[in-house]
Amino acid sequence: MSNPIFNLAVLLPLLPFLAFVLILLWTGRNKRLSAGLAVGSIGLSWILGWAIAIAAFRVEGFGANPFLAFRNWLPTGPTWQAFGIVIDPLTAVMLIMVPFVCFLIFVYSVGYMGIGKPEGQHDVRGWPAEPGHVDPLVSRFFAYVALFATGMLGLILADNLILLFIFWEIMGLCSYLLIGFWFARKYPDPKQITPKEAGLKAFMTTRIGDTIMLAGILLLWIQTNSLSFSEIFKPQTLASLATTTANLPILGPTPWATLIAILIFWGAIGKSAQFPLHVWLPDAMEGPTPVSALIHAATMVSAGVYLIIRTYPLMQAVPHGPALQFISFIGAFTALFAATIAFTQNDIKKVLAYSTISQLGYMFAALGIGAYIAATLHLLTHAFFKALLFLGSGSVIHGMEHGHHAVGHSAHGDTEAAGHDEVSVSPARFDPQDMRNMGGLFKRMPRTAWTFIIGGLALSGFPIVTAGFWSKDEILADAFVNGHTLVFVTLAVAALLTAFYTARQIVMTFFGRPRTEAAEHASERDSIFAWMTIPLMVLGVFAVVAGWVAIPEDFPILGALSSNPFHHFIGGLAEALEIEANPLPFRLSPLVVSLIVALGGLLLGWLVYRGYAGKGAPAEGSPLEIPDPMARPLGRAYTVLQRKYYFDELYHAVFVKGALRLSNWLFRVDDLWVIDPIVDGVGRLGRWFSEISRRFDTAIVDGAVNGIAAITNWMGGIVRGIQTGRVQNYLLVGLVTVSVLLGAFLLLPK
Amino acid sequence: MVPLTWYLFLAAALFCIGVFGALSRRNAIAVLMGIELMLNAVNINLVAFWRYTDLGQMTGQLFAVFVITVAAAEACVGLALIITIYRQRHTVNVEELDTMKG
Amino acid sequence: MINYLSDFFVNLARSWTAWISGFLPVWAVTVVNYVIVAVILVMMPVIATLTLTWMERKVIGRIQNRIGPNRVGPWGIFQAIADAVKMLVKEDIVPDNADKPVFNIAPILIAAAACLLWAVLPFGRNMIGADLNIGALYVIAIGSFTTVAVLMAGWSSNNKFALIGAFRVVAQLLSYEIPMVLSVAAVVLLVGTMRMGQIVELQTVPFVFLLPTTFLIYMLSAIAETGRAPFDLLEADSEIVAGYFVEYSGLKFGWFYIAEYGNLMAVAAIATTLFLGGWRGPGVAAVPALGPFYFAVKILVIVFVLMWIRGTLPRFRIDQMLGFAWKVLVPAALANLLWVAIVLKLPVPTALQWLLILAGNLITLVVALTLLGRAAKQYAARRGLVSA
Amino acid sequence: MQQVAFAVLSLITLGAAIMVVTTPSLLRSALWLILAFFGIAGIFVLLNADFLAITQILVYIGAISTLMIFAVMLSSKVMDPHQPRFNEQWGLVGGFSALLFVALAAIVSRVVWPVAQGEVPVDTIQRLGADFVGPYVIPFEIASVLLVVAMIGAIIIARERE
Repeated sequence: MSNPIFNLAVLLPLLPFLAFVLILLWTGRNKRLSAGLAVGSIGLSWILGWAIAIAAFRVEGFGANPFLAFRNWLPTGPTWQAFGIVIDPLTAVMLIMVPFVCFLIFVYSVGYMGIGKPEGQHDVRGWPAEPGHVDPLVSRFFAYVALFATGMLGLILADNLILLFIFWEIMGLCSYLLIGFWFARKYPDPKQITPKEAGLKAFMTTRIGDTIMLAGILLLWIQTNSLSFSEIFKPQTLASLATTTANLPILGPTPWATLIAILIFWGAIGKSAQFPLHVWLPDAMEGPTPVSALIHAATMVSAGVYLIIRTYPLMQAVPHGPALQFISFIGAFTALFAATIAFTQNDIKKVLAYSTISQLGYMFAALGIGAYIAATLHLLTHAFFKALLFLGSGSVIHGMEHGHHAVGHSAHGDTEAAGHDEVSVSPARFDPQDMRNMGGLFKRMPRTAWTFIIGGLALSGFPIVTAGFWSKDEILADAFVNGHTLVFVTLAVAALLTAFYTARQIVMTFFGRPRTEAAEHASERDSIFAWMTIPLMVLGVFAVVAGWVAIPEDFPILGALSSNPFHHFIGGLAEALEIEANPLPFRLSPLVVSLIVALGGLLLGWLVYRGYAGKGAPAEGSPLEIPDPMARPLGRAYTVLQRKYYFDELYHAVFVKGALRLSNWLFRVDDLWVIDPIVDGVGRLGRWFSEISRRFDTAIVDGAVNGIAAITNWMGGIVRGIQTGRVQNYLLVGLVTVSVLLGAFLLLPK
Repeated sequence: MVPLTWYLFLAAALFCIGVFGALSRRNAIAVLMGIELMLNAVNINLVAFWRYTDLGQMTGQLFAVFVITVAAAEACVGLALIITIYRQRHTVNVEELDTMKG
Repeated sequence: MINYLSDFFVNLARSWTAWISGFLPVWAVTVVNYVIVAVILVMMPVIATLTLTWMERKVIGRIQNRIGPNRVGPWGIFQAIADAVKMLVKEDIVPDNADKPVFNIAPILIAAAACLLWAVLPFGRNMIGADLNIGALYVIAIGSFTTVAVLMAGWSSNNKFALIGAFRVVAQLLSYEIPMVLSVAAVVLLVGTMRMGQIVELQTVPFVFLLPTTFLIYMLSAIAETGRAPFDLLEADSEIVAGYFVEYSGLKFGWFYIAEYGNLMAVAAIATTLFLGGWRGPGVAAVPALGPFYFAVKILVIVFVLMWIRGTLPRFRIDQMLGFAWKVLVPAALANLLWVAIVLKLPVPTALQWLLILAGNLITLVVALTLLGRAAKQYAARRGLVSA
Repeated sequence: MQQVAFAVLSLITLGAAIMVVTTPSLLRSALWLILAFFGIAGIFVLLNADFLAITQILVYIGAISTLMIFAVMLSSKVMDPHQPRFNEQWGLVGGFSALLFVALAAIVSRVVWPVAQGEVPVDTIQRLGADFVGPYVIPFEIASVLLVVAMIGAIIIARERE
């Protein structure tokens, strides 16, 4: 069965890593070459990855006997940690998505980073370049993304948790580096978070999750003496994990499986920005847009979901146990919660960020209710259309900047600010990401607009054609059929909101009349857009067709056309792992619901924002003053949502401020009640003492001190005699020791 | 047939002579010579043990070869050092090379 | 009778042994035979000197358009004898504050080294002093031992010229030993043994046809090892009167003389053994007694070529010479060695292997020559010797 | 027969070694060193380690001794034979090395060595080579690296600094 090509899988992570090393060590000077290396390497991995995946599809009953190859490398007490790769249906489908999206996004970044453009005169390292100039640190950028690709590919190939964790952390590092890629950037208003801080925030937040996850992994290893999936997922191992219990302080006896599962899930919460740890993802948008698309939409954040899918047997070791409930709760809640925030945001990328969070929540909810295959499908489709959306937004932003540049005043108040600071404090700074500055871009950037709209429809699950519909419908149906009503309702509402804010975004951005000069002059005629829009179109195609591989068989009409290959392929794995994933019986109600929410949401959004968009630029003042049509009906709730439920403020108050206050308090206590009295008393005492000590001093202390010094000197004089600095003397000591010892050893009685 | 112990005695004597030379000569080159003698003594032991214990495997000779290799490296670096020192301090007298004196 | 003659030397030895073992104990027979063989081998350098000096002077004379020695005996054959007599009767001078013991030992050692070389050379089938299983290595070792003797001579005679000569020797001999070893190693690799006897036995095709470049490298380094023109810097008469043995006279000088010609013949003999198939030749299988003659003839041919070279080429400059050793010979020899090693591992018939080896050698040769030519052009251009 | 050979060789070796450490003139002691090396080579031959014997001659006499003589010559100006050849601790060293020898000899004579008589295989050299590229390939590689490093280091150390 094992097709020889599988052995090449090791190359998948190695190729980008090679590019990373080469760029970092040698070709850093040559921007074109570096970019070429990165794109070329990932291109190769893409071809290889698809070859492997297709070979995998060919194999019959692949799920039952996947391809394994490993070599021991890390001795851990009695056992070994293997450096191994596994290729099973899950990996195969991931291999369809990951290298491909990576490749497209790399190509996109070639345009986005302005490869082949002249160097800007007053471009500063660590600032975004002027429009139409190449980024000064672009080689570094490509090195980082290449390393990231290594991490992601390694993650999906890893056959054991420790290896997975290693690549997981590599990705974390890359995310930190790339979010903070414009590390020197500063904004006029000090409240706004800078890329540096954002990177730090992301790193710290995910650290929390990762630490807990590591704890889980270690516990697992202690329990099973192994971390390789094939070992852990043996039925008897899982059974023992499910039966043996740990005594927790409050919860009382808990099955190890549950405990470990929840601990590991926390890692996913951190990486996939789920509810308690979601705060980092929106700020991560400070990074370059391709990064947002690659890391914070398509691959890394979904790695959390992948982790849960990968370890699903462990998660459901206790059937419908608290672990799954926890997962589904977190997921469903996040889905709704993030969606509500999303439709009040004005930053085009922030909206997408929150929608990402909510979509990930979707997947977790699906996993929580056992919709294993549906979650996998949604993971794939979402990767495609969300990457598409982000790239589209990046294109829009570039278009806006070009327009702004064309108008004349600098699109980059901050760029010169690097040179002379007083400019950077100039309050009015044009924000090319703010949707309120856009409008009417449809005519000016048709390619971007079309692809973006396709992505948007897919995201909101526009019926039948788009990929999003099939995955979402699957999830909803699953929730409904298996009677998780609460989850079903939540997700339905979330879907409604999703459709709504997608419509809002599209309308605000592309329709109506331009609200600013920049939007008026925005264009995608610059050469870089060739690089940027082609990936958009390709992704657009996939955002539509990706769902068609998974049309349920008993879906009216269409079901007859396809035999739902996806379900069978993953299903093979599922039953190999004893996960029950039978094709659902067709029900009308969930379908109707999803149709209603999708279409209704879109329609609603269009109706609400049509007027807003139609107004165009205000007579006087900036378009930012125009109130959002939703603001009046929602009232205070609107602000609450816009401030993201004050979570940043909350965390800041609780954790940051808390620490500060505590230290402050301690300081006061110290100062008022302890130190001062002592100080005074000491002062008085001191004056009195010193009087005595002065006499004492001159007479005795000085003598003593000098005496000690003299003694030291004298002894040192003796000792330094040994340190002749002649090697032969030292060797002599050795000789004496050896011979004397030997002699003694011989003379002494046995 | 010569008994093994003779070789061992020879090696011991050679080693001690080498030690004496290495520790008592004033000239750095002479010191190196002493060291070479010690290494050779070691070689004799290795080969003798090879010959008298395990003819089945070549370990003894192998190690002797390694020792010779190391000796060559050591000699070339040592002599290079000596030449440099001679150039800079105009002496190869070990006693005068005590800049590390405490 | 015929078949006695056919393997004359071996049979002679056999019958001789049989005869003396009639009235001598076994150990004594061994000793006597050893002594006889030793004497024969020690005689070789002397014979070499006596013949080759005359030959050389004739050849050089011809090359320089002279007649050469022609007074003593017919065609001056006995010139060498005359010189020997002259040397013997000369006064033996030992310079003041020379390091006398060393001064006296040095020539003996050199001559001894020259003799020792002959111990492992097969004159014919079963005609070899001692067929050591490390013959090839032994040859190299003895060659390296010469260095020390020369050094002793140069140092002990307490003379600037001698000392400089000695330094040059060390530089030269040490540098040229390496390509020599590498080229010998290539042959050893090819036959898979270091026994000189076997090397000849297995040499169905003279290796010079397989390893021409290696042969060339060996010959060049051999000339350098014997310190003959164009590598005769250690006795560059015009620069440092006679190099390390400037202070020697009389018999000791004779020793050096013997050593020089002994070495000359020895390297020729080694080249013959390693590359020209030693005593092999038409009809040897039938008449083994022919072996020594083939051997001698091949040696003489090589010696003649060496003399030819000496008569033709000017002397190298020291830096150029060392540069040549390190930058040309060593890399080329290494390349050959590697290539041979690789080819021998290839799973192809022997004939094909040999073809490959030959091809590799030729390629190495061409590459080396092209690079050399380019370097020479650049050098000349830099020095303004030619209008580049 | 062998005993005699051994006696002669060891006498040569030890005598030469003693001369090495005692001769005032460095060049002489270098020459004595060579003699000692020869003796040791002979010992190796007695031990049926021909390859090692030749290697000994090749490396120690051909290379190391030559280097030493070279160094002696280069630094010969500063060495006047009149100044003492030993440092002031030589008496102590002598005594203790003597003690060391006694101790070692005692050990050698006390321990019962597990001597296994056996015929020396004929193909020692082949097996040596096989072992070098077989089980001992890593030490072999490391040794070669060491040599390269030493060579480069020596060149860098001894180079004239402008």
